[in-house]
This record gives sequence, structure tokens and C-alpha cells, in this order.
Amino acid sequence: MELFIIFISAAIVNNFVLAYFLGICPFIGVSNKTSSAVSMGMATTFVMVITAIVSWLLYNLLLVPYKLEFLQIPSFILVIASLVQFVEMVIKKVSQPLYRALGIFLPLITTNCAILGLALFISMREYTFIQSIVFGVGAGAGFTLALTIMAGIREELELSDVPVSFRGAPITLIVAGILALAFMGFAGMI
Amino acid sequence: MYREKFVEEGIVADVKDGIATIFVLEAGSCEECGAKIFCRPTDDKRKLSAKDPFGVKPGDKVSVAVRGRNVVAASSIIYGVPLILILAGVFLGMSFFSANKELYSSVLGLGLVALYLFIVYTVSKIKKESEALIPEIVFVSKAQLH
Amino acid sequence: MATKSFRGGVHPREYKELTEHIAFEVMPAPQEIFVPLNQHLGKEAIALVKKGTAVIVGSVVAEADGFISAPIHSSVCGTVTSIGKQSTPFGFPKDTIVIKTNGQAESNYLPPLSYETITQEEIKERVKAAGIVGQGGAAFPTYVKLTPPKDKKIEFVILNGCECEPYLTRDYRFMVERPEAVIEGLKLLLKAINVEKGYIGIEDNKPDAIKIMTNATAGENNIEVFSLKTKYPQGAEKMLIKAITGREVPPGKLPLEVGAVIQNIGTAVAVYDAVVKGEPSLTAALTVTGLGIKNPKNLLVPVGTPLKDVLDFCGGVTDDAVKTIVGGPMMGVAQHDLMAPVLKATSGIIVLTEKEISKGEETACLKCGQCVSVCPLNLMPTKLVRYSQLGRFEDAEQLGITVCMECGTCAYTCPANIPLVQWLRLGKQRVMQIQRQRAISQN
Amino acid sequence: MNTVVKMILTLSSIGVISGGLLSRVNNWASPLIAANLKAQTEEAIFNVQPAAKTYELVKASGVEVYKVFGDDKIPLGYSLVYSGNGFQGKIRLMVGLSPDLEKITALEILEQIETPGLGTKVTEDHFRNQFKKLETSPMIILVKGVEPSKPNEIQAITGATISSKSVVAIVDDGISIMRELKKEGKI
Amino acid sequence: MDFSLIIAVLTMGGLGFLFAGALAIADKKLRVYEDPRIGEVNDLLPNANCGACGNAGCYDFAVKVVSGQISPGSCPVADSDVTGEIAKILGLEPDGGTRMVARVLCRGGNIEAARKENAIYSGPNSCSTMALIAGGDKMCLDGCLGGGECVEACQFGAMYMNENDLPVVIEEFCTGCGLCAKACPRDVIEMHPAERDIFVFCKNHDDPKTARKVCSAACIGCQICARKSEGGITMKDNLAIIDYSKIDISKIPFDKCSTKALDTIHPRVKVEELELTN
Amino acid sequence: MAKHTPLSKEFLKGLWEQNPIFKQVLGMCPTLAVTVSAINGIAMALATTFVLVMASMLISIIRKLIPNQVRIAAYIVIIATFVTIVDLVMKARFPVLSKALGPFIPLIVVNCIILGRQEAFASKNTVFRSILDALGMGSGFFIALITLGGIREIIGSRTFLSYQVLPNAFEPWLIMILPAGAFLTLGLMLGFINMYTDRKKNLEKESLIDQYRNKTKSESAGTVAAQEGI
Amino acid sequence: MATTISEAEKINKLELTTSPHLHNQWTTKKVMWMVLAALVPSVISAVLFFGVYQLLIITTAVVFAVGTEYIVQTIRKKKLAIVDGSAALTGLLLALTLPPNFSLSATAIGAVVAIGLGKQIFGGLGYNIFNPALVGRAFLQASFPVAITTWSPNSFAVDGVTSATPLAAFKFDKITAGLSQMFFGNTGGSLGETNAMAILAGGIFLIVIGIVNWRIPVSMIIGILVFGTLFYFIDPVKYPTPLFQLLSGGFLFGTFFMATDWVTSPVTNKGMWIFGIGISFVLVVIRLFGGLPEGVMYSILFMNAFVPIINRFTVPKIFGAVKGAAA
Repeated sequence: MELFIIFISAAIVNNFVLAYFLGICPFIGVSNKTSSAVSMGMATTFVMVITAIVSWLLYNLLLVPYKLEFLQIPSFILVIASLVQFVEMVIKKVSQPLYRALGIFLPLITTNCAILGLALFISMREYTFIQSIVFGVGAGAGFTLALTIMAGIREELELSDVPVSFRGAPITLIVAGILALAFMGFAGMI
Repeated sequence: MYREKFVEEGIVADVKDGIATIFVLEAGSCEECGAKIFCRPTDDKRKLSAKDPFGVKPGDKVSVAVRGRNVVAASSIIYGVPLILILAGVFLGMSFFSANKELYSSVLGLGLVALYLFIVYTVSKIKKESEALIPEIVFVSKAQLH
Repeated sequence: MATKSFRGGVHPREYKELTEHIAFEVMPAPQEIFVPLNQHLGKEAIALVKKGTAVIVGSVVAEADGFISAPIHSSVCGTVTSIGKQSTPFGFPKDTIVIKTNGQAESNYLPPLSYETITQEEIKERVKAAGIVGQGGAAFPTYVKLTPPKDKKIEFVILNGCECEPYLTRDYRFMVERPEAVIEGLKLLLKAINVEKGYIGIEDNKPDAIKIMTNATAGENNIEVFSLKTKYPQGAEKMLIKAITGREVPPGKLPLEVGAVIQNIGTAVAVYDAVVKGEPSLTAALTVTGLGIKNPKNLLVPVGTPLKDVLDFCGGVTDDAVKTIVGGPMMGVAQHDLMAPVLKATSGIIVLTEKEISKGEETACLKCGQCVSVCPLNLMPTKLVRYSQLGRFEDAEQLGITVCMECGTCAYTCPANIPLVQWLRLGKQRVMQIQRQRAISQN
Repeated sequence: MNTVVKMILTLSSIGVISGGLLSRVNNWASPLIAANLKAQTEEAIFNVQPAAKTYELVKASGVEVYKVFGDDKIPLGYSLVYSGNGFQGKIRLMVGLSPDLEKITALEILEQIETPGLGTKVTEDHFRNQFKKLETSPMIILVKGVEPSKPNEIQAITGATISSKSVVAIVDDGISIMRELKKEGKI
Repeated sequence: MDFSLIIAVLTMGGLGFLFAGALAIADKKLRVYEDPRIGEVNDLLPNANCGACGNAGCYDFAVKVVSGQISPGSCPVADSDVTGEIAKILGLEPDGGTRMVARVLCRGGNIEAARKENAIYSGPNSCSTMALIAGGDKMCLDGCLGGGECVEACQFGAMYMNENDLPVVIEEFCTGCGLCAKACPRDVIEMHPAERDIFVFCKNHDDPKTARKVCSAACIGCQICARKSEGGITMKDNLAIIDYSKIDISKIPFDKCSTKALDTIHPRVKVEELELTN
Repeated sequence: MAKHTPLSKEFLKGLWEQNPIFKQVLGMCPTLAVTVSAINGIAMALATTFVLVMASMLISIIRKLIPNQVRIAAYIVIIATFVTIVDLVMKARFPVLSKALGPFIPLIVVNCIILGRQEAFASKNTVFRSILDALGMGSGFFIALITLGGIREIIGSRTFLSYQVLPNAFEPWLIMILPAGAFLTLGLMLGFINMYTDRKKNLEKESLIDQYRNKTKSESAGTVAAQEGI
Repeated sequence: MATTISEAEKINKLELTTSPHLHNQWTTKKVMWMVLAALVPSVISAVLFFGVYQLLIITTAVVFAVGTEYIVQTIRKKKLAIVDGSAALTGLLLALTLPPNFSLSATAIGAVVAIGLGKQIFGGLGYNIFNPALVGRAFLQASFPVAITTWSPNSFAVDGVTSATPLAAFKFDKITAGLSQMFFGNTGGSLGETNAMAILAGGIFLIVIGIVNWRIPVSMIIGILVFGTLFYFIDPVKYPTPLFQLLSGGFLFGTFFMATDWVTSPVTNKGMWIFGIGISFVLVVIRLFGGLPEGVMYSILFMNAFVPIINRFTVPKIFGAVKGAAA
């Protein structure tokens, strides 16, 4: 039950994008393609889970025993950056055409912000290993949800007569605000 | 979602076995993104592979299109399945190992993913199928200066 | 007999009561006729006459240019006064032969043939020589329809007696007045294509026509009459095939694809007349109606008669008339020049008043989805139109804008009164342009 | 090859310098941070046990509970740190208890992420003061809309019923655990 | 020396080493060389991505310029300063490309062009949709429709509709991108070198009688100019066409053109002379 | 190019013309998250500015030593180091503020403003210019955060920097201190700022066109008159 | 040319338009006024049950909504379209979701937000993604959570229970209100949502004249009955009966007047089913597991966000097209 609550909390009630503002950049620049949003969500979730695992291990097996908590930020960011690079390299090696096919349509891991946030939350909230992973999946799911909804709305906005000055980032933020209002209905579910 | 089509323009850099490597001119949605400096330490992402039914030559300007369905399928192959595998591996490991179980189960999960990716890498059938998912050149305007 | 139909569609007020009881009346030749060289889908015909050439009724004034084209005959006796650009009902001027009539009644028909002994080839030749074109609106040369590609197996000919456009009663009058010509015409068509089965589809708002046709076909095993639901656009080829046979014509394909040939009631009559009487396509049978007309009538008008003369023959227009349309009110063309002539395929002239049009002020799209639910082709006009307005023609192409047949059900039903068809037409035009360019680039 | 060496060298040395620097800063900061933390806990403990002078952590308990003493090492009761789910997320609070666990001395909310301006009212005096001298047997009851009539009743905050409820539930939970511990003789 | 310092240094140094190693491998395997000059050139360009140069965008243009495929002057939008700068980056002699300007070749505004006698157009006020219905409400089927689609298409604010409902190009703002010409469904707007000042301001192909009827500013196909200009002007389908390679301005009978369809551009106001409000 | 820019410009451009929040729309996460009150905004902006200035300075000093391939990684490590220092100092000296800013101090590392300036400016310019640029950007960030935080605090809790500025009769809008309020306020602010600049631009353009129109009208009227005279 | 003017040429000006040349009777304006008319029973019921003061709330909301629309359209130099009644409708809908005796200044804020942020910022009528009235209401709920959940008792109330809404009473105190009480509106709640009879009268009127597509209300009602029954069978003590779910709170009002808003609901028939059932599902989840007693507003807003995706996924198969192969 605890795990379920962590998942729902990360995915809906305290949605990464809509409540913690993590990963706003891709949210603003997201394309209007649902498939792109879904794919990107999938990739981000994958990376988030790996990050959750690695950062939990790093923090609990290296930093804490040696009292190096103060190295959290630089070590996390280095590990995450190299991890993302590594994942990409592996994928590229495994299937060059697929990697190339996606490269341009799937601006992967622009979400460093969200990923670092995830790692920091895991250490701050002192989640257990399993909890961390569930948290990672939940955060990824929440990110995917927000991104997909926004991709759909983006298309609609392009067809709308939004005042010129409000096109782009402003209207996206306003939509996000209304979405955050709508998500408030789920408050208290945890 | 499945009807969607992604279209990009680019210049052919290289052609091999009916697959062209295309240097994409504009990085699509990356242009608007404030965080692009993070995700593009190398500019390799500007290249993409595409099937070539026209017999293009390097230097040709082409439009490349891919179905939304294919993008989802391709990313499922390389991200979705590993995601499920890693979760399965870790949860299995956590109930299986006793001492130092976090480390071992992570290794198990990552190992599963590595195994899967190795299979994808070697098994030609998957390879062929995955090649069916890549973009295709849909429009050629011949190079002006060649 | 269960009423058959298709998904979507609308049912505008019919106004058929204005003319449905009035028998055809023959209109005398006017002083001057205007014969455009392009009265059919396809290539313009080539003029055979010059200024000063004397012609009589039935003289060939222009010959077909190529496979998809049709010859044109003079419907009056007189002298050619000029050949040049003149207004046409399409809205754009086209090359036109102007003939001044001299009031004589000389005629030069083709030799009559007996329809019992006639061969398949003879029918086709006669249809071609008579310059018969489809009476359904598109004016596709009938000869072409009778010559399907060898690899396509045609299973039946459907005679379109729906007349789903409001106001028009021409086909109805044909069925009531000349049922034998309709049936014999259909039989000739069957013979020409070498098909066994013939169907006649009639909307159920014309019960007496259904009755007459059923009686007339009582002895024919291979001809069947169907009662169809009264709903616009029941008479569209694809809808008709769907309603009668349940088959769906794929987008961008012709009815041949599912083994069907569709002919209009008027076409069947024209074929009959051409074979039995030897009469080429000289008169247009049309309904002149609308609340803006003083005396609505069903008329047989010499091809080339200016609209003005036809309207005058019907007593002229009322003071509140605002719009003149050639064709049906749902797909016809609004006219700006009443000197435009009646063509072979003209099925009606309608003069409308504000009251009938009932058009409101245009507002933004409310996304009510009415257009989506009435579109007989299952398109999403709401999106297509927005793409077209914003110039995003490639997106429109992906959503299938080229499938649209401009039937107008969407615009009829739109509560925001958006001229949907106009935007769709623009979109279609541009998409086809893009497709042509693409084809060029790839070769 | 030259660039590779240079790359590795640059990044490694930046790492080394960064590590060294941070270690130095940390050496300076960590005692201060620890002191801050201690001060915070201390403040909270003395807030919930106003008469307390000294305190000690009860190690065997498995929960964070402090035994507090007045002058002359007289046991005054306990300060329990306990957490649970609120409306939006975790609420962490400290509750001061009498030695027999029958009375609450005071309540302090340490961490919460309730709805600002609404659920956050649980941190305000108006709500917390209700817990002073509150009886804990058999359990604390939350009432809505009416004034508390019994010594173990708390009035909910208008519009933030769930947050109020959560706080009461967390306190109740904590006390029941304390009772268990007491039975086992661990505290 | 305390222990934690050593561990900290080791950890960070190690991580740095690992990361650098990974990057080094990645770099060796994946790197694409990009000429730094591409970025510099790209920064100089207008970045309107208008496509007037025939390339996919400004970046594409930059790539091609740097690789020597096209000359720096072929950006029609950039002025000579920019071209010079680009040439400097590439170490080339600056070449001044020909500046192109959009010209509206129709003078059939509301006053000149006759309306359809018996009809009013009702529908969206956009050239393309007007052209669909009987060619709008002007009688001329080749002239400007007055819907202003070209003005909307102009990204540089260099066009406006005058009171006669004809588009006007502000020459100084025109970058020669040609978007307006593409937008016009009647092809009334053409791109011409800036110094060219003689035009036939009409596109009507009707016969003389009709042409005179539909518009008072139409080329009626009288052929006077063709006869007198000695090959500089030819007639095609009732319309005078100027052959700029052969034209001799002194031989053109401007005063004989009764509708003034053949004309020079009137002396215009220069933008520099306008008082800028701020 | 950079050499022609006056020094004052390097600083001033960050305030408005290239304001990182209002014009470049960077670093949204901390902007939205911490601006519940003006004081939080100030603290966040100061912390960010500190890191930005220090990193810019350091990187422009050693910019020629870093190989191109590892530059981003090197920047990240340097930035992370400074962020950790800020974090530790805040925890040690300002525990209350540190608690309020929660996890958002570490996220300065991934704030695009900082990395963006290193990549775009500090790695190409001299130390002094880089510091000026960093200060300018930091001040721009500061202005944005204090405005946003101020608006949200005033409407959301009637106070500004904890002083009550609105009367008790004003019922505070709680939404302003919720995430939704953050999005809506920033969205509206960006929109209105765009509107202001767009309007200014349009007015300029319109007045030019108007003048042009008037001139041409009077001239063409002249020619028409002349023609009629003939 | 004929020398005499013929009869036909007497027409002054012929209108040139594309086909079709006929149109049905509906216009945007007419539709909006019809919906306004359908809300009259609810307005009357609000005044009867909660007092004349409610008319002030309604007037304030309508005036401010129309005023905001007027101002924005003037600033944007758009054609003024306030007579089409859409702004008035938004104002009225907003007012009917507010609690009785709600403060007028807050009502005005809600109306301004509804039109400004909910509608005009997206480009005005027809372009909004979210139901404007609900955006206004959600804004108020987030801003003044206490005031908006303070229910003054209705004028026929006999005991104190009716001052809380049946849902809140159930959620916090497990008190179930009588079904007939709820049907006739003799309970606490927002102005327009208490009287099921009045809502049904208006809603059925709209379905009959063809403005409201029956699919959305029907799917929502089926949805709530199915999910309600499901949970009721799981634990009849903990969860209320499906009929209670159906009649309590703003469900019916949301069903007939909010979810069916043309602009913010799907355009395809299949999409409408998904939309309706989705709302019911989210609603049941919020009501039974969330912290709030009521969630109609949130569930509709939530599903509004999905409408573009639903529309895209339910694009009907083009006539004659083979499945899978896009045209």
C-alpha cells in the first residue's frame, strides 16, 4: 500500500511537472505529436528508473557509509550525465538505425532537471530501494501523462486564435496552470 | 497517434544498402527547448537514417517522414521493453537474494536489460523488423550544385 | 421491402411540392443560343464551325477531342455569329459558339435503331455520337462509363432515381411520365456493358414513382427497384452503392472498383431517345423552381438557351429573389450572369429567396461535431477546414481532404454558419497541387 | 591520443579540486549544520515540554522518542517524533506526553506540505493549542462544527477537515505505539 | 590530512576520470566535425527562415555557404553589410547579389476594375477562396482580388493594402523573399531586380473589347507598344510582355498606352525621409 | 563582434533585453517553485547569481585549458561545486531559508541560465566581461523572481516581504501560493510583457506605414490630377 | 444584348456563394439562447430554495462575464459578439455552481477569470480547451476554499443536516440523504445543482431539440451507475449506493450542462462515449478515494484536457477506406 501511495503521489497528486515544476522545459517545447510524447515519456521513465537505482546505490552504498553526503550534488549530476550518455551509446550500438530514426524525433533526456530532482528526492526522503524504484516509475508515468495531455492540447492551440503575444510559453504555462487546478481534485488520495 | 507523421528536411550525407544517412537541417522541437545544451553534447543527433526508395545521391535535399506508430514501436523496442525487464529483474532479485540484495538485484535487472539488448543486437530477425520502423525518404529535390 | 440507407446525411426541407405535379413542357428555341465547347468532364470539344456557318437542329458543331470528351450538336436552326469566351454556368467564361436562330425547324437526326436487334458496340457508338453525358451533375461522358477497363468486372448497373437534392423533380417526372423509356434505357445500358443485373434506387418520398417503376419492371427478372431512405446525399454514387449493395467504394476510386456502374434516370432516357429516336443530346430536361420564380415548371429546354430566357419563360422572378442557382441547391453553382446558357447536364435552375436560404451570421467553430456526424464519407470537416484556413494543407491531406465530394451536408448543418465547402474546396485544390508537384519531383 | 589524455586530465583534476574544496567547506559547515539540527530538535522538545530542562534519546525504542527531565532529573514525560500521511503528503510532528501517556503537553508540527493557507493551519497556534492538556484515553476524537465538549476532543479546522483528521490520526497512532513500548518496558 | 578529504578527492577525481574516459570514447566514435564558421555565419543571418534563397532555412544556408556550394550574396534578405561580414569570415571577396523587390503588377483597384454587374460575393475575405467562386466579384479574372493575402504572408511588414484595396510594397522594407508572390493566387506579384522600373501593370489576357470593359487600367492588347519598341515588348495572348534583355527605354511609347498599363514606377517616398516616431 | 559591445551593455542586456525569465524563458523550475513569497525569490536569485558569477569567472579564466569535448562536463562539475558550497553555507548559516527553498537549491545545477551563459558567453569572453554578463543575468533573474514572488505574496497572503500591505478586508487568493497560481501568474506575466513589446513594435511599424501611405497618397493624387489635366 | 429588360434581369444583386445554398435553422446565437432558456427552471428553483439574494449572484456573474468579454474583444479589436449569449451563458453556469449566499465580489472574480483565463486567452468562443465556467469555479475553489464550501441552509430546511451537501455529509459523517429529498432539491448544495427535477427538465429539452448530443449524458449516467454499483457491492457500508451517487452533488448539472458543452467535448460519437465514461470513472475515484467530497468539476476539467487526444484517436474511418491504411 505504501508503494501504491508513493506511485500515485508521484504520478498524479504531486505530479512532477504540475506540482514540482520539474521538467518544465520539455513541457513548454513539446511537439504536438502524441506519439512523440508517449515515446519520450517511455524513454524518460526508463532513464528515471535507472537513475533511481543507481543514485540509490551511490548514495546508500558509497556516500553515506563514507560520510560523503556533501558530494551528493556533483556526484549525482556526474553520474546522471554519464549514465544518459552511456544509455545512448549502448542503444546506438545495439541498433544504429533505430537510434538514428529516433534521434531527431525524440529529443531524449532534456529532462535533466527532473532526473536530478528525482535523485535528490530519493536521498532526501530516505526511500528504501524498492520505494525509490516505484517513485521513479511513478514520476516517469506522471511526466508521460502531463506530456501527452500537453501534446494533444498543443495541437488544438495551434488551430486556435490565441492572441499573438500569448502564443508559445505563456499559453503553455496557463494551460499548465489550469491542468494543475484540475489535478487538485485528486488531492487527498494519498 | 498512429496517423501522425513526422517530417524533417535534410541533406543526404551517405547512402549504403538502400539506407541513407541524412544530415537534418533543423533539430525539430529542439529549437524551442531551453535545455538543449544539456542533451546535445555531441551533435550526432542531427543525423538520421532513412530508407531510400529513390536512389538518392549525397548532396540531395530530401524530406524524410516517419509514422507516429513507428516512432512509438521503435522506442518501445529500445526503451519500453528494457524498462519492463529492469523492473522485473529488480523485483525478482529483491525477493530472491537475502544479503546485499539491493546491489545484486540491480545487477540482475541491468543484466537482463543487457541480455535483451544483446539479443536485439544479434538476432537478425528483430534487426530486420526494427529496420522496417525507420523513416523513409518521401520527397527529393535534386542537389542544385552537383 | 426494407428501406436502405447509409450513415450520416441530412434532410433539408424538400420544396418538391412546387413542381412535382407539373408535367414537362417544351420550351421554344430562343433568339440566340450559346453553346460552350466544354459541357462535360474532360477535354474541351473542337469546334467544327466558323462564323457564318449555317446549322440545323442536330448538326454537329464540335467534335470530341480524345477519349474523355463528347461531341456537341446544335439544338436550333440558325447561323453561327461568333466563337469566343462567354459566360457559363460554371462561373468562368469558356469558349462558346453563339448561334442566332432563324425560327426554322429543320433537323438532322441520327438513323433510329431497333433496340431489340442492336448490338453492344452499336449502342456504345450511338451513345458516343449522340454526345450523351451523365445527367447527375458531373457531366461525365456516358460513353466512357460504358467502356470499363478490361480488368474490372462489372456486376450491375444502378439507375439513380433518388433525386436527393431538394427542389428538383426532373427525374421524378421522367419516371412518372416515361417509365418505359427509363426501363428500356436501362436495358440498353445493361446490354452495352454486358451486365445481367440492373437496380433502380428511389427515395421513399416518391412512393408513386416507386410504384410505377415496380409495376413497369414486373416482368423483368434482372431489374430490381429499391426504396431508399429520404436523406441527402442519397443520390451520391458512393452512398447509393452502399445503400443498395452494402459495398463501400474506396477513397479516390470509381464505382467500377466494386463492380458497379451508376447512371442517372435522365441518362437512361437520353440513351433511349438516342437509340430509338436517333436524337442526339439536344435538350436539357430541367426543373425551374424556387420561391423566387413566379411560375415554377419542369421544362425541356434547347441546350444553349440563356438562363434569362428560361426564367422569363417561367414568368420571371419575384422581387425578393437573391440567388440564382444552376443545379440543385446543395451542390449547384450560384450564378452572376444570367446570359450563361443551359448545358446538356443542367438539371435545374433555382431562384432562392432569403427565407429559403436561412443563413445566419458566421461565428467561430464551436466544435459541436455536427459536421462530423453528418458527413456521409466519415470525414472530420471541422479539422479539415481549420487546416485549410491556416494553410496547413499537408495536415489536411493526411486527414483525407481529397476524399471530400463537396456534398455540402456539413455546411448545411453547421450552427456557426461557416462556409465549410468553400474552405474544403480550397484545401482540395491546394492538396492536389502539392500532390502533382510531388509526383513531378519524384520522376 | 593527446586529446584523450588532455580530456581525462582536465576533468579528473577539476574533480579532484572540487572534491578537495568541498571537503574543506564541509569540514567548516558540518558542525554548524549539526548544531542547527540539534538546536531545532531541542527547541521543539522544549516547546512541547515547557518545563523540561534536559532530555535524552531513548535508543532501544525503534522510534524517535526523547525522555525529558525537569530539574533534578525528575522525569517529566516524553517527546515523540512521529509522521504519517496528510492531505497532500507526509506530516512530521512532535508531541509531548506526560509520563503516564494520559495527557498531551503540547504539539509541534515539524514538517508538512499541506495546502497553503488551508491545511497549513494545522501549524498555527489556534489549532495546536487545543492539544495542550488534552486527554489521550481512549483516543483523541475530532469533532466538526461544534465546540469540543469532552476532554479528549479536538475541533477540526473549517475547510481542512482532512488535514486536521490526519494530525489527530498521527498523534493517536504515535500514542498507541508508545503504549506498546511502555508495556514492553522499552521506555 | 583527514581521511574524508582524501576520500572526497578520490571520489570526485575518480568520477571525473570515468566520465572523461566515457566521453573520450564517445567522442572518438561518434563525433561529427562541424565547421565553427557555420555557427558564425548562422549568427549573422536574419534567421527568418523564409526560404527565399532556396534552402531549407538559414542554418542550411550557412552550411552551404561555408562548404562553398553557394555564394554569400545569395541570401536575398541579407543586406550588403551582412554579405560582406560573411565573406570576411570565409575569407572571400564580397560580392553584391542582385537585390530583388516584389512588384505588384496590377492597378485594378476598387476604382479601376469593374465589378460583376449583377452579383456580390459573400464569403471569407481571402483571395484564394474568392478565386474559387466565379473569380470573386471583380470582372477581371487575372487581376488582384484585393483580399490582402500577400500582406498577411509578408513576414517583414513591408506591405499594406491601400485605400483602393491594392497591395503596396514598401520597397525599403522588402527583403525580396518572395513569400507574397507565392501567396498570390493570381500571380499578380512578381519578383524583379530593384533597379528595374518599367513594367506592364496588368495580367489580363482578355480580348481588347472585354479587357476595356473589365478594367480601366488593363492592358487591352492594342499592340502599339509592341510595334514601336523594336522587340523590347512582345504580345502574348493579348498581353504585352517586356523582354528586359532587349528593352530600350527611349523607344517605349508611354504616352501611347491609353490605359497606362505600360508605365514606369512613380517616384516614391523614401523611408529614410519619413520621420521616425521614436 | 563582442568587442564592439560597450561594457555597460554587457551588464544591462540581462536586465530586460535578454532577461533570462521574461525573454529567454529559461530556468522555469526554480522560478515557479520558490516564488511563493518575495523573500524566497530573493534568496534563490542571490544564490543563483552567486553561482553564476563564480562559475562564469572561473570558466572564463580557464576557458582555454578545457578541451572542447569535455567542456559541458567540466562546466557541470564546476557549477555543482559552487552549488554545493551555497547549499552548505545556507544550511549552516540560514537554516530557515534553506528549509524553505527545500530541494530547489541543488537544482540550480541544472538551471539552464547558468549552463547557458557558460556555453554562450563565459567560454568565449574575457573574465571581466563574463563577470559583468553574469551579474547582469543574475540581476535579470533577480528582478523576475522578486516581481513574481511579490505578486504572488501580495495577492496570496496580503503581505510583501512579510509586511502586510493589503487590508484585512481583502480576502487572500490562496490559489496564488499554489502551483496552479505559479503557472497562471507567470503565464500572464509573460503574455503581458510580450503584449507590451509587440504593441510597441506594431505602433512603430504602423506609424511608418501611415506616413508612407499619406505621402504616397498625396503624390499619387498629384499625378492623377496631372493626368486629368492633360 | 436584348433591347428590353427581361423579367429575370430585375434582380438587383445576386449573391455569390459556394454550395450548399440552403442551411438549417441553427445559428450560434440561437443555440446559446436555447441553452440559457433550458437553465430557467434551475434558476427558478435556486431562487425558490435559497432566496432572492441568489438573483444578485446570478446577475453579478452574468454582468461581469459579459463585461469581460466586451473588454477583451475591444482590446483585441475583434468583432463584438457579446449578443451571441455565450458569455452570458458562461456567467450563468458559473453562478449556478456557486453556493447560496456566496460573496458577490468573489463571484465577480470568478466570472472575470472564467471568461478571461478560461475562454478569451485561447482566442474566444470555440477555441477554449477547458469549460470556462468550470475554470472560473475551480479558480474560486482554489482561492476561497472555505467560503465556497460553506453551504447556507435552504429555506425549506427543517433540520441542520441539510446545510451540508449530501456528499459532504456522507463523506465526513456517513449520513445519507433521502433520494426524494435530493430529487426535488431539498438539500444543501450549489444554486443550480440541488434540484434534479429542474435540471432534467432543461437537459431533456436540450436533447429533444437536438442541441445536446444524447451520447454524453447517457454514457455518464451509465458510467456512474456501473462504477457506483461496483463499489457498492464491494463494501455497501463504506461506499454509497449508485443512485445516491447519481443524484447527489453536481453530477446531473455537470452531465447536462457542463460536460455537454460543445467546444470542450469530443466531436466524434465514439469519442463522446469515451469522454462520458471517463468523467464518471474519474468522478467516482475522486469521490470515494480523494480528500474532497465532490469532484464533478475536477473530473470534467480533467477529461477536457483529454479531448484533443480523444478526438485524434477516434477519427472515424473514412468511407470505403480499408482499416489501417490511412488515406
